Amino acid sequence: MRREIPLLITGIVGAVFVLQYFIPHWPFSKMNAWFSDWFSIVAAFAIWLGALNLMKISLQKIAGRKEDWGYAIVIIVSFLVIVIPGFGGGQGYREAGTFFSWLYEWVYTPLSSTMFAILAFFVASASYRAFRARNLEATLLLVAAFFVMLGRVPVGDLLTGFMPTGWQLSDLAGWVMNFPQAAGQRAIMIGIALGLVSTSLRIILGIERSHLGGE
Amino acid sequence: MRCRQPGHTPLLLLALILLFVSTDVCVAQSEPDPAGSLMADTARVTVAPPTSVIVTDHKYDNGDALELSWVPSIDDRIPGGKVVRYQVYRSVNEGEYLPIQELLPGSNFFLDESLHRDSVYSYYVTAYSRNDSAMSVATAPVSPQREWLHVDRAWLFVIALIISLAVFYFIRAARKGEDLFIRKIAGLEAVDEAIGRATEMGRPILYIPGILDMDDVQTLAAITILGRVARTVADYEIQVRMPVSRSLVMTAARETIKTAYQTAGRPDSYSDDMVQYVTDEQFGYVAAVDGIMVREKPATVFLLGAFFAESLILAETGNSINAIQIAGTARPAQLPFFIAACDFTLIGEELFAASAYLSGEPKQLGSLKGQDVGKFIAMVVIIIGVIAATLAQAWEVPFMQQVYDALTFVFSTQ
Amino acid sequence: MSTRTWELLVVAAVLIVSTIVYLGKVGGWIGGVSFSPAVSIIVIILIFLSLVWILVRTLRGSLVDRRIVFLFVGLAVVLPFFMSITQKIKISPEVQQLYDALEALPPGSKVLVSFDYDPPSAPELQPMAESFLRYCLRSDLKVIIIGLWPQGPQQADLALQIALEDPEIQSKSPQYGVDYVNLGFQAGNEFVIQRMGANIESMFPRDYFGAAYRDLPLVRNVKNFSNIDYSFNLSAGYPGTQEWVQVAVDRYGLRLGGGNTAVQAPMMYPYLNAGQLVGLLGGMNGAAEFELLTGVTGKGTKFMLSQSFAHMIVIAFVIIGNAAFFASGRRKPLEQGK
Amino acid sequence: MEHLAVWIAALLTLGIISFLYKDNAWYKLSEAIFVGISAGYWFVVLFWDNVHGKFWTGVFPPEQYDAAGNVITEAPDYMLWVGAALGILMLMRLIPKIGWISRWPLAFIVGSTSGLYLINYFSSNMMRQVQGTIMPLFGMWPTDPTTGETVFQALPTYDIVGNVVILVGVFSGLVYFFFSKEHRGVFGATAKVGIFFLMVTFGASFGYTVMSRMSLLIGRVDFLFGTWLGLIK
Repeated sequence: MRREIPLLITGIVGAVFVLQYFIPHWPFSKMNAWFSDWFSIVAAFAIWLGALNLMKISLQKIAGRKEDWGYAIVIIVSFLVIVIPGFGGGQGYREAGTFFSWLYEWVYTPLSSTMFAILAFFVASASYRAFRARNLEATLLLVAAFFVMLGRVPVGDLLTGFMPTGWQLSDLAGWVMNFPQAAGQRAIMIGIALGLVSTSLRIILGIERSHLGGE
Repeated sequence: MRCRQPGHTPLLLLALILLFVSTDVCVAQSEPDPAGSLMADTARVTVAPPTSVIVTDHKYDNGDALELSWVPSIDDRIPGGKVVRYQVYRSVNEGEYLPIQELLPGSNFFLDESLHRDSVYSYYVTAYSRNDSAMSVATAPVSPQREWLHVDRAWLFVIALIISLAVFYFIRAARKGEDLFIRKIAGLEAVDEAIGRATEMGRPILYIPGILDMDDVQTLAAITILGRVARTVADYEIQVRMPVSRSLVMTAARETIKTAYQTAGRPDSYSDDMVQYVTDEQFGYVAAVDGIMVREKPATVFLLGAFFAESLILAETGNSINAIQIAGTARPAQLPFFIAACDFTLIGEELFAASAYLSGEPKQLGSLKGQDVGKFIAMVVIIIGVIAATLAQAWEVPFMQQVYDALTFVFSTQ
Repeated sequence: MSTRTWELLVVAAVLIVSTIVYLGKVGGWIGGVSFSPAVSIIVIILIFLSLVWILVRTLRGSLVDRRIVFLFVGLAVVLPFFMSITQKIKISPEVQQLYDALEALPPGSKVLVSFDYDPPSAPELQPMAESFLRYCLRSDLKVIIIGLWPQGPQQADLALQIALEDPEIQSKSPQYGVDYVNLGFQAGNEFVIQRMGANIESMFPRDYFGAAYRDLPLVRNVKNFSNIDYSFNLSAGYPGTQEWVQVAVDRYGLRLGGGNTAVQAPMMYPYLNAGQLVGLLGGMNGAAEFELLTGVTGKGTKFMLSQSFAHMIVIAFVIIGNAAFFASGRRKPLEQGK
Repeated sequence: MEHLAVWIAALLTLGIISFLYKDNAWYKLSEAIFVGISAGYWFVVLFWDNVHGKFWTGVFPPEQYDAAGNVITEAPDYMLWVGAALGILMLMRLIPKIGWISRWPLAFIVGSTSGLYLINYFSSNMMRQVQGTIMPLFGMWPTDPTTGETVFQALPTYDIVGNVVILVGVFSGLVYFFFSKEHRGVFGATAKVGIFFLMVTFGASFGYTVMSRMSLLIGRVDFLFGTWLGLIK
């Protein structure tokens, strides 16, 4: 039973959600909205599991004096530092001027922006070490990348200023984006849609059940 | 003001005048007309009313919408004409008419939603100039209807059904023992090898299921592949490390690995600590995973699921610690980095095929055949469609025009 | 001295220098730095020469440490900030299309702007947001702001502040609630879009500041997408332009222009080709082009020089890496040098 | 406070950047702060937005009055209880004995996701894109709005070549993804063309990603040298 009930739930719910697209009649018309509400509520409940897990692991590290246990203290402290004003502040917890919004603006934002920004360095390092014209495929990848990188900044047109209009780097970059690039995207999109249909069908039919613990 | 509305005329007229006055004030506030206010022009700018106001049921809904359409006032046929706005009035159950919607000049359509199918509604539309207005004839009372089937989507249903039936058919055929050929997918052939390498080196395997939640199918695919990988891993004595960024994914992954270990007959080797929640925040998560990579130096890294910007950091860091990396995602923007920095990459559809392929079970492989039927349909339709469209448009072949129109209609989704 | 001592010294030096500069900024005795054209050219030549040195080293068979690559990227981005060089920006068709569609709107048209990004993507999208809002308010278009990302409305507020500083807009003194509103964030991703298609108020009963929807004159009569004349979506991922296209455009026929991070932009071209998108601003470049079209230069244009340099550096490294790869007989893997 | 804020932001920024040199204490500290703060941030935001904002106010709607003082409180939405029930079942994991019950909400989410995505992607990514690829290669007969006549308008060569490229690209790309046939002979050659197109796509994505990442770095540099140190004019 422990195995059958979840499979049954998955199958029935999946089929209903496929059908709702074709049935405008109540209650099918409401399914989409309900699901979005339910999912966000479940996710909000589930984050308790995650947060407790994070605390547990950090506490274990501290208790066992494992490597870098000091940082585990920092994790717990910073978690509490934002959670306490977050809950203590009531509904207006993130209005301008609150400590929560201060933390958001001056701690959270710079940290997440910088994490994003150091990608720039990794991109360059990857270009130097990994992007090799090993074969025709890789060469095409690099050539397309060149067109786009040069064509999308003013320098590109500076380099090809002598070419007639329509044949400058920015035009070529535009052509690559609009045609071969778009064609590739489209093939990938169609493939993904079909892969999704088949994966979803396998899940709904209960053939694919490893997410619920295998056969 | 001309009023052709039967019954309740005096009351209605009063109500209308009041409404007109109040809405006019409101308009004057919200849309100051510099020309008008400067000239203090009192000359009446008369307008013709909108005509042919028709109300019809909005098709294929739960009986809560009506469509109203009309021919714009003849003073609104040219841009910058005399009409400054339209106002839609509605009466519920033959009650009084109330203004419900203001529209820009040039409008000829209004969709009225959130209605009740037990009530009857009638409408009229008034055109306003700067200081005059003219109302249309009111429509007959109508109730919205609700339908059981979305007929416009019938073709989508049919095509989805054909592909689904193909999937069923091949799954059945496989069950009956028919031999189905599936070509080799390099990235998946390498999974066992990659796990073997970790065993030899005595280092852990790192499994990253992307950063989206369980409501993304790429994550589902990653979790199903995890099921296969965990089965193999359970047979060897290697450590699996799986930091995740969503609590639901943590739950699902634990469940998956646990069962894999049970099936392999070593439930004792399983521990909840294999899967660990870090944070929902994208880069907080990446920072932590990077730390794990640098400090624990896993021999094999799986990056399967929905990835965004972090793909590059993860793949580069994995590369720098010389791990074997098998990556896969359906997000085209992240694929170049996986292709450059990982040993094997599953592109788009291959990610979804992976769990079926790895299972090696005939019925799972059958579903891949079904997918191919879908691709075949797409290819045939595209070729026929383009030929038909080209012949029809360039050389005026009527039959081809019909084919072209038919295909465009069948594949339209609105 | 050991490496560790050196490292600590560098950290101390960085902290001391920045403290001095900071005090200088606060005290007003250190202002902005700007290179003269001659210095700029010398700097460029020096960078070029050191790249040649790296090329030679790599050709000899050892890759330089990745930290040197990092250093070059840093320089390529930082130095142009201090250079005074102007460059000519060319308008691409997808930006032109977006602008044309916007320009064709009569005054008073309602424009829905969805802010679907957070601070990390702000460098790319904030310049677009600023110039888009500036254009709308200057042209008397009514702006309705929403956000599908929790931090979106905050970003919108920042962009609005910049736009409202524009003298031409100040002379019109636009009013909140009449000329623009910020309806805030709503959780639920594409489901929010779907429900907005039926009824916007049901998704956004109150605005960002807590006022009731029906009390806002601008939106009081806006029921759903059929009352929106144009929409613009600033997107950094999921949910974003793809979801707006799939739901709002495909199901409700909304007219949509996209402002995307450069990473997202390539995925939008199929939609652009199929007519599901009116136009597209892609990345910083798209922002700079849009600024040129609207005639007000902002951050997009200002950052473009760094952008050009950074691209050149990446291309240089791809070329160096590949030159070495071919010189070493293509197959032989290169060793990481130290 | 203003000064402290800018300094904290700057030091954390530098801490993350220092990872480029090597893993170090400054980075680890910034990382730990980031993990704690971001986990806490989402913990709080999800509670207020979803549990409170969605569930609580949906089930117990606060009283509201319109301008005239009439009660316009919305009716409670009882369906939201289902979500809460699923959420509570999820939390059963915390009690090991009945932890298995958390599979039910999981099954529910997996099922609904599969069903929903099946149809959404099928319509937008398969149907609509196939339809978008069906186009006349050489030109159209648009109706002249003034005369009502149709005149053949040939496309410029640029677009004709482009259209052919799209057709070939989509077709061969799909061939590449075919699973039931070995990539040999003509089929293999077509698949090869397909992978060429995919590579051009990835190359373009790579170019755009470089663009994007550099922009973000520029944003941080603007903060460090502009907002913090005030060196940028």
